[in-house]
Amino acid sequence: MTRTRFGALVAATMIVVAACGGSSATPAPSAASSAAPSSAASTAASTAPSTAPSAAASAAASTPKDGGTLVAGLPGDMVLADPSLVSDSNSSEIEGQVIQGLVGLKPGTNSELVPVLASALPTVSADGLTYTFTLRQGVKFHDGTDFNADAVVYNYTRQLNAPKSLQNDYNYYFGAVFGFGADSNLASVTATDASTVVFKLKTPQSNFLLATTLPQFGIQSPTALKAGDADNPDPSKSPYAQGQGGTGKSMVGTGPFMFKEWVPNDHVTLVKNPNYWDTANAAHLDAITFKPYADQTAELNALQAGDIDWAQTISPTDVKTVQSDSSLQVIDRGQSCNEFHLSLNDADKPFDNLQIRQAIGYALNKQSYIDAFYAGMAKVADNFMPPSTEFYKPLNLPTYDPAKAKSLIASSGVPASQLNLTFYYPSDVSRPYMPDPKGLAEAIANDLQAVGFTITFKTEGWRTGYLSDSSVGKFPMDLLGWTCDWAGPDNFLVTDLFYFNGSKPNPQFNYGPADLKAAFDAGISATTTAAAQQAWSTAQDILARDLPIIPILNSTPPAAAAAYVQGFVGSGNLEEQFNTTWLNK
Amino acid sequence: MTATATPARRTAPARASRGLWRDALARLTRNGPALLGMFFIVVFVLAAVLAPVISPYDPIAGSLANRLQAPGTAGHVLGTDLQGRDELTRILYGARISLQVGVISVIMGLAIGGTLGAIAGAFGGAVDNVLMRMVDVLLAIPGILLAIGIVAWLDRGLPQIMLAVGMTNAPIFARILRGSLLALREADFVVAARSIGATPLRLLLRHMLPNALTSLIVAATLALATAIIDVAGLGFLGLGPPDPRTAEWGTMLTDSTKYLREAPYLIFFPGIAIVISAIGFNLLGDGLRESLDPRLRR
Amino acid sequence: MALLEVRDLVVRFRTHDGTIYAVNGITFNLEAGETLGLVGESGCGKSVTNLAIMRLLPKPAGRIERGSVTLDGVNLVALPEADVREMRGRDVAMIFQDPMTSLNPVLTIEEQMVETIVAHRAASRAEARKRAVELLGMVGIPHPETRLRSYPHQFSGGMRQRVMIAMALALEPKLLIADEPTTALDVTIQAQVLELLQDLTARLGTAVLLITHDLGVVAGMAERINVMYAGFIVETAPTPELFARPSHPYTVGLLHSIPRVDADEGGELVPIEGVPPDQRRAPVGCPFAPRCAWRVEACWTDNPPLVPLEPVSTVVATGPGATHQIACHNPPLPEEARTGRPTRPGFVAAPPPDAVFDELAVAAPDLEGTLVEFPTNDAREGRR
Amino acid sequence: MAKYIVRRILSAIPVLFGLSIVLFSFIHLLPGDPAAALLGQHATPELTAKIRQQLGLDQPLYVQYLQYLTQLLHGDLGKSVINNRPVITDFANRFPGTVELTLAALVFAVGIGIPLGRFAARHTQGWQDGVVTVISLFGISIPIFVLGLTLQYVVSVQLHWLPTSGRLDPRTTIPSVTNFMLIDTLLAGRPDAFVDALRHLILPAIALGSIPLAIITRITRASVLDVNNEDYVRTARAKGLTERRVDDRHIMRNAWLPVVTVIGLQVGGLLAGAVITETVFSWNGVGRWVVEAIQDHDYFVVQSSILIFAFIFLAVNLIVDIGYAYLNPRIRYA
Repeated sequence: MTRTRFGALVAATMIVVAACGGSSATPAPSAASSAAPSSAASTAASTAPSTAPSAAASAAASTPKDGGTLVAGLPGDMVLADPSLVSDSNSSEIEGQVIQGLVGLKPGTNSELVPVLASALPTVSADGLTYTFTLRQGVKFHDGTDFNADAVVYNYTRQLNAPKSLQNDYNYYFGAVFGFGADSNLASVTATDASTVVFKLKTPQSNFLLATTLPQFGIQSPTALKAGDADNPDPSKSPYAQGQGGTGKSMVGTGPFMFKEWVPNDHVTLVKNPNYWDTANAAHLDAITFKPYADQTAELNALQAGDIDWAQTISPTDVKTVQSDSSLQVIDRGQSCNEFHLSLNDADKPFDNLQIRQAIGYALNKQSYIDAFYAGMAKVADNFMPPSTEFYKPLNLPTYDPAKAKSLIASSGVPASQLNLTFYYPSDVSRPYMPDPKGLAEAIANDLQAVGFTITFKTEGWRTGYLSDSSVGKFPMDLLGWTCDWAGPDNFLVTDLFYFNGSKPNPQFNYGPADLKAAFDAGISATTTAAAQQAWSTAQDILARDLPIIPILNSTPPAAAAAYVQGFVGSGNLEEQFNTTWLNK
Repeated sequence: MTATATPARRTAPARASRGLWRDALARLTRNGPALLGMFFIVVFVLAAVLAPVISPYDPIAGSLANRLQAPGTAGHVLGTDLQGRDELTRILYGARISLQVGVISVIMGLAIGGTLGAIAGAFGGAVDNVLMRMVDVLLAIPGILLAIGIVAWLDRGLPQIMLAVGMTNAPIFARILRGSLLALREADFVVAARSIGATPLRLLLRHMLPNALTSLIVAATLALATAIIDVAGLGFLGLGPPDPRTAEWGTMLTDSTKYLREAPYLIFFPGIAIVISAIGFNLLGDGLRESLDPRLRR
Repeated sequence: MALLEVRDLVVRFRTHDGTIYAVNGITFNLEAGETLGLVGESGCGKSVTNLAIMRLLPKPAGRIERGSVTLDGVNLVALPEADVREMRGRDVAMIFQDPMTSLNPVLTIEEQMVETIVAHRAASRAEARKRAVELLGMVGIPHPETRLRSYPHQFSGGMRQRVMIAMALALEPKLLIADEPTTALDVTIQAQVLELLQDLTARLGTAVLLITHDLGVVAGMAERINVMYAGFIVETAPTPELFARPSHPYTVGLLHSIPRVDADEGGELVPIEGVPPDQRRAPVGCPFAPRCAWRVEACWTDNPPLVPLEPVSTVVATGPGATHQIACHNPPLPEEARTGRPTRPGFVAAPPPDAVFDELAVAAPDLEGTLVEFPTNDAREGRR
Repeated sequence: MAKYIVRRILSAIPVLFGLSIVLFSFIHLLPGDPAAALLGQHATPELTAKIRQQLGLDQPLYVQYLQYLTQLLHGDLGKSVINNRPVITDFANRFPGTVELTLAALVFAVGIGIPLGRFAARHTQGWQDGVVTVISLFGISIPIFVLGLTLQYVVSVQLHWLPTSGRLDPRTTIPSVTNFMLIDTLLAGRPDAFVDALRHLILPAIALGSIPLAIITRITRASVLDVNNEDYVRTARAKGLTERRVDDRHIMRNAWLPVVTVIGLQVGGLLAGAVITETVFSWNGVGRWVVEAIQDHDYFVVQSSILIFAFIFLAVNLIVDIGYAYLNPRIRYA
């Protein structure tokens, strides 16, 4: 969910391919052991979960008050007002308040499934190909029309048959998870009655349920979609996608908040849904306004000046400032659900040499980056995925040892002419896992120079060149990371890093031995937790053996808010719900 | 009668040999603000030239362990930056970049604008008309936008920045030179030279250009101030030199805004450096104009 | 009591380059209705004298250091600014050298004339306007009603000077100071304008202080002439007397430096060599000494006072019978005045004492490059 | 006068024409395949095809140019490569923000610069002139972003006197009618919101107006001193007019002229400065949008917005020249 469409485009094909490789009869959601299908009709966010680390935990102490407007700062603007057409985290965060799916993640967690518009988690057939959902009754869309099985069918069919011009650039996540039209792994979606929907897959797909928790698979009002010409092949011509007309005309879902207005580049305003179906978890706030702040300093300035009440991510180095300001609070998201690494293209010299890669691993003083740029709010990575991920194990990757790095370079036999490395960094961005890419790049370069490399810097704009060029392997060495969509090993090791396109490895790294592919296939198609454990463990060992890229750290990006903001539940994937949030003032 | 005139005659040669430049210099040395400006510039140039001599530190390599030492810490008068490098050293080397970028960009602007202006001013008529419309086209595009466009188009890098800043100044130089030359075409001494059969090229090179030069020198000095500010502006918009280690004041300042609260001095020092050097060139430019323009005697 | 009495007037300018000794103690009187010419080269202090009388010296550099200017018994030097302003235009009016620049280009003739009248008389705008039309007609401007609405640039130079005259005489002042009123005009127009000026001032009984470098102009108009040099009056006499018997070497030089139609055998052109003294130095000796062919030793050290040319019992200050006075240690003989050169056998102009020598170096500004268009305060104009 | 205006308008046409050629060349004359060159390393087959089609690259060059020109004349400025919206739509949405900011900066610069310049001219020998000179020197020498960031940090973050960024408190919603916040708030009958919009405007206007303020101050001072030396001012004084009248009517009426010209030229500087100011203050205007477009290599947005900026610059200077002519009878009645 962190990458924009360019980078993710290529990853798209992989998931399907990988899923197709699975042969097991009863796929289990690989990343969610606790998410076994259950008939217990628990509601989303019934209480603040004990597992959710929450600086706003004092919320529980006092009774929530209703009313008020929360002004929330995000790193960027919404792109389009239809979640099915967007892949960026800002649109998802905003639209996730308004539009709900059949299932969702338990607030504060990264992988615990709960039913939302389904009255319970679905029943899955023994062959893992048929999912049957029973829907909640009496739920209405924000335009007053009924939520029912037909609406679900309409929404999935709409994306399945998306116009060609939208398929790759817009309906990214649908393509990534299922594929389009005849090529789709989704064979059919049918309503057997008003409150029952049956999904049929062509091959088992273990990430089906976790993927559908994303807002991209949310259910929107068919009436409004049709009225707003939402399926226009050119979204710039669709009033629905452009957010025109206000409540009931655009971004029409079933959530605790309703869309009100979007002034591009300036703000998006949502208002409380007074008729929310889950009365126990209705919104406390009257309204939320999301404001884009490209620059974290500007965002913190706005927070300190009282222009905004909540900031999604602040620079970790500002945590002290916020803590020392009694009118503000830092919101610690607890578990990390991201990774930050130094990408190497193993097809390029000298990175084809294992000893050079290891030397780089030993050259980097990762803890010093954490101290300098993360205010300690990160852990040195000892894996290619964060510790909270299912099946994680420590891999004893190289740690800071410049002497060893030098001796590895010496013994590698790589000629000195190849020790000049071209190093790309993104010039205009800060990400939750890399708050200051430029500063980090300089520090890393400094460490590499210290052991005998020389560095030539190059840079690209994040949105335009960096992600796309990096993803197709144009950069020999660069900085990149990933915030999880869900906390499964497949989301990091495969989707993020080392997916295969057929038998070809991700061109970004050009690394993919056959044993790794076999391990991935086994993991995705595993039918038992033990089998999954075994497969993913093997995959991690292979990666540790080859050290194709250099993992650096896993961070816990802090949010900040005015002291009176209460009840907010943070989570490592940064896709948080605001219905529990209230203002104590 | 001849005898009575002798005293005046005897002093006359001395007077003639002083000439415009010596007069100007004499006036300049009496101009307090201009002297202050020159002082700033001398400090600036010395910093640029002597940076490696003055500072024992490496401007590029640092050590995170050493980072964010407050100003006044032993050995670090201005403290250390985010990478643990000595800030004073970075400021000194930054003068180097600013001087280099400023001077080369102004030379580029002079080369481009000067050529256009010289041709237009020397020939007049249709040539002038066409060239000046071209200059109008360039002038109609807001300066920094032109610079951003050029850098975005030609990719980031110091040479591109120099060209971009040079291009924003070129139309100004072209206009000034053209204006001077057109006026000079009708000036008595040029008409006189023409009437005794001086060739057009000789007229241009020998009689007109040296006289037009004064105004160009003033414009170029002022343009140095603008160049330093514009380069910093490009740095602020993220279009500075691609190597983040480059000690460019605008980029140093902008990168430090993330650490405004932790280390405000990392914004303050480059900011002061930019402002002081810009003030230096502005003061000198104003002073030069006043001393080179004999009409300006207030 | 004379209408205007200037007594020992000293004006200096304080500039960055030092003090400029512009007017160095001049004394003269002007009777009501009389026309007095003030003649000299540019920079001799005649215009400064005029500005001092009007109290319009550029502030704060120019200051009246000493002396008095009495108009109708009132000492203008000590007058409060508000009273001086009342006096200007009403009692004393001015016409300047360049009619092209003396009228405000962005205001109509009507606005400029009316404001003058309204400033001093409790007249309505309509009355003032009527008076303006009348005045324009008086100075010979055709269709005054319509021309009143014109802007200065729509008039020719001669017409503008007529407008200036009309404006100056609008309030029938007692004194009109005309500072080089015809210098900027074509020769044919000069005569017309002078005639008009003479005609109108005679009709209104206005006294005129005519400032010019052109002896030809004063010859026809002024009853009496003061010759000024370097801030001093060096010779004063009724016009016929001055032309008949020029007695100061400078006056002689002036007369010989202009071609004359009625030139007799001795009237060949003799230029005055050298340049006027640098007025940044306090005057020592006769200011004309360095250029003077008749100078004697004393001229270098001792500035001669203005005294009657021939001994008289009473000095007459004004009128056609005014006493001829000069300031000179060694006046040219009448014969020498005719030829323009000392003809006394064996006479050699006294050489300067060494001490004075160096002080004569005059730095004239080198004007090469003057035409160059300089970048404005902000060459950066709209950039950035 | 009418003739003059027509002549001035006609003289702007070749410049616009030349500009269209420059901007056309900007995209079409890149070596090799323009579409690929345009996208540089970022070329994907889909994007390349999209651009090739938009450019009509299969046509001969002059046909392409004529097509481009025809589109321009029909007000079709192309579409953003990034979000597919017509450039004119986004421009129209953001333009009022920039105009509001630019006008506010201009009001600040003129409103303070002219009195300051007159004040300095009146006290050329005193310390007052020195102070004004130093102020204007700093105004010219401080980069906008340095001043903007400083004001923002001190006034908003530390002192909480004014908001840090944006055009209106996000908690306030006002229907967008004209997109001019000051007007929309009044139309909505919300004086409180009007005051809020005004408060948001102050710091950006000061930051943006600082350079023109300095320049206008200097020009006004110089111009007043120049005019003060003119013969007609001496004439006016010799006529016995009050100093106030001499000042207002005779000096200022003339001193205005160069100031007006400079104000016109400042508009170019203000538009350029808006690019940076809007970035500092997260101001939703054209400037920030153009910077983003340039960074995104969204060439149609860049091409068209530069054309529009230049058009505005020329139009404003045309208006200024006409104003100048109006103020200056020598041109009005020429």
